[in-house]
Amino acid sequence: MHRRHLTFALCAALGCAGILVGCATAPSDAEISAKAAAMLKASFKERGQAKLDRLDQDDTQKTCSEYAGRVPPKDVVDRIEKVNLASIRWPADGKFLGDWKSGEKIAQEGRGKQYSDDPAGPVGANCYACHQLAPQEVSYGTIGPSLYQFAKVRGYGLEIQKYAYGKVFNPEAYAACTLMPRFGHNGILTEQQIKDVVALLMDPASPVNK
Amino acid sequence: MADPMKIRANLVGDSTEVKVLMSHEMETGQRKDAQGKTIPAWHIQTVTATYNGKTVLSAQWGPAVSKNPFLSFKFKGGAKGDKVQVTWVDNKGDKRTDEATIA
Amino acid sequence: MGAVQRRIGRGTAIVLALFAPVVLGQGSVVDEIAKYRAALQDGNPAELWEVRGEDLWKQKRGPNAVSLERCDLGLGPGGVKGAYAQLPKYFADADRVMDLESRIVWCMVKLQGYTDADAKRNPFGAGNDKKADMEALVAYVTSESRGIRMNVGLNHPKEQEAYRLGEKIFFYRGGPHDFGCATCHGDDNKRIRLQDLPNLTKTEGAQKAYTTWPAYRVSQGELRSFQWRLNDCFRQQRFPELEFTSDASVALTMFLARNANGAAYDAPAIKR
Amino acid sequence: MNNSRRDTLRAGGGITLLMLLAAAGWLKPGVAAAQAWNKAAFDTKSMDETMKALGGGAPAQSKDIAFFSTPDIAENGAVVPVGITSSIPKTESIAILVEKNPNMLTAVFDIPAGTEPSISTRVKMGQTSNVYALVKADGKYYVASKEIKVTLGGCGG
Repeated sequence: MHRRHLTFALCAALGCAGILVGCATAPSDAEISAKAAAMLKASFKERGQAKLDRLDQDDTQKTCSEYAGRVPPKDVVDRIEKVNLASIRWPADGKFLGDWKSGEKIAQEGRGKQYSDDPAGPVGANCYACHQLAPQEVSYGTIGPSLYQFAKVRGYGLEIQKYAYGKVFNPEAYAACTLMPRFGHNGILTEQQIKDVVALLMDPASPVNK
Repeated sequence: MADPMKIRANLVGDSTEVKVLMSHEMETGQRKDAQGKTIPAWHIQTVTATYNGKTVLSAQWGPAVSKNPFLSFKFKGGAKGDKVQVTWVDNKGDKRTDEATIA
Repeated sequence: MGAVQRRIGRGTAIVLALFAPVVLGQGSVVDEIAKYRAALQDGNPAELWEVRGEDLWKQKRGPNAVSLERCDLGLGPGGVKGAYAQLPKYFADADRVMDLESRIVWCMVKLQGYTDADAKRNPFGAGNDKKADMEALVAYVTSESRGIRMNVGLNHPKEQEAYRLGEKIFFYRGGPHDFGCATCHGDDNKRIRLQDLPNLTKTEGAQKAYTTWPAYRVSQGELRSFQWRLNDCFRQQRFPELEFTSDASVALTMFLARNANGAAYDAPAIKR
Repeated sequence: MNNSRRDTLRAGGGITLLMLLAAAGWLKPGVAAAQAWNKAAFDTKSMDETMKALGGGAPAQSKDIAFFSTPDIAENGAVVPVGITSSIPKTESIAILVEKNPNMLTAVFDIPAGTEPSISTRVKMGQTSNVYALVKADGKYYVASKEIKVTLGGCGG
């Protein structure tokens, strides 16, 4: 640390990049992180609905990026989960279940939020990209766990319904640095859409629970 | 103008094996553009291959042959250094002739 | 016995199986898809881009009416064979780490006299009406590294830094979906819908993925470069648009290309 | 799978009849092969249409027509490799027909003497369908078929 300060002072004084290459120690991890973030800002241009502010990270994104796919230490996990849990907006009417048929459509829909998408067009959750849900759909991904028989194995009660709603709204509240998007927190889905997806998972009539 | 074909002609035993790739949209006439307008059919209709002035293959194609078409066939005879010529003509009257040396 | 005859031999076996169902059981879907892909290997339309690219490379073009034959891709002026297997790398004349596309743009500007903007115009083709010369040039140069082992160096400090920056960018999460490259490409044996996803943090995954770009995309009828692959991944990540040959694109390419070291380069390929 | 394909072949007697009928349109004896694109044959849109328009005998099903480098499953229907070899003496032409495409006839190859009765190309298929290899040899028609399943890709670009 001491030495690096010295190097920078020296180079700043002489104003020469050549000395930096010649004598500097390799930049620290934090320096590389800061440089990467700046580099990203300079390397993208806004297009359609995707503006440059999408490159700005909140604390959760920044922290999870730093751990690069590894599980952070317990105090960091606790911090992320606490902040995200506090941010969940629960339905004002206290109801968590919408229409599972609409939920199935939302789970199938892959469009939304890409610069190639119509900003006025549909925005889906694209659940099947990563999860198995209704057994009729064989084209499902495996990035997330299978959700087939979600409520059948966990129970149909209010607590599980609330958990499912919270998990779709903000999964970082339950599993820090999960790969799953924060559909409610980040404004991808509306409250009604989340209820519909929860119904797909929780409704006894949903094909997911057959 | 249409891009060149990629033609390979190889003497294998006493036959010449010819493989051709053509650069063409092969638009079916079934697709619609972003405005909902049908994109007109645009496809190769006839293909003729000749060796020493003799036709060694001729074909008629509809729009269901794949984009950037591939064709492979084999004829008896041929000698290293000789040329095989391939010509296609599309439904707009555009045509392209290329040749390859038998290797 | 030629390739066609051998293929006919195999085909005959398939047809025999058709009439003798007891002899051969049902092949699995995976086996049949593999057979489909194998059948496309012979006669890859990417060759049409390679031919056009070689022609463009050797043509006198641009305001200076010179060809790209004296372009230095890292092996000295004119060295094309094996050049791509060592890219990206640091170029002293530009004082920058460059991938293939960046270097082609550099040569188009310095040798042929194009403006930077003109050289970067239309990097990705769309049908016969909007063909991209860049993709053809890339197809030609990459085809000249086919069969050569990936050997990307980290000798210059800027190469080392680009690799580390690329790694950071790979794990950088952002946008409305919190996605980063690692979301889809950070674990083994994952798929999105039915599409297998390579784990780019591991040597085998990076090798398999990096050495098979550019590729003729059957679904698009286009040849697609590695710059295109990155550009389209970021689109699906809900990021803004990655600028062609930007520093971030080069750093990320450095990270992935270096991770592929040791594998024989095998493209332009053909993909679904 | 193999059994069901044979059933399809047998049940498809009516279909193969159509094939011949479609074929009869473009392969009139004495018509110069090249440069004459037979619009009527390529425009055939449905079986009914073809049936109404034409009449004739069914082509003989033949074990002497073989598919090669032709997969059972195509990952992408835009590009489906099809290779056909005929070992029937005096083969004059080979045609490829895709039953469930908007227009069934896809390509016709005339095989002059000295050229091997074996061609391969790639065709588009809108959906899973039978593909027919129709061969004209010594003035007679023969047919073989193969079902090719078309899968759709994932949501990746």
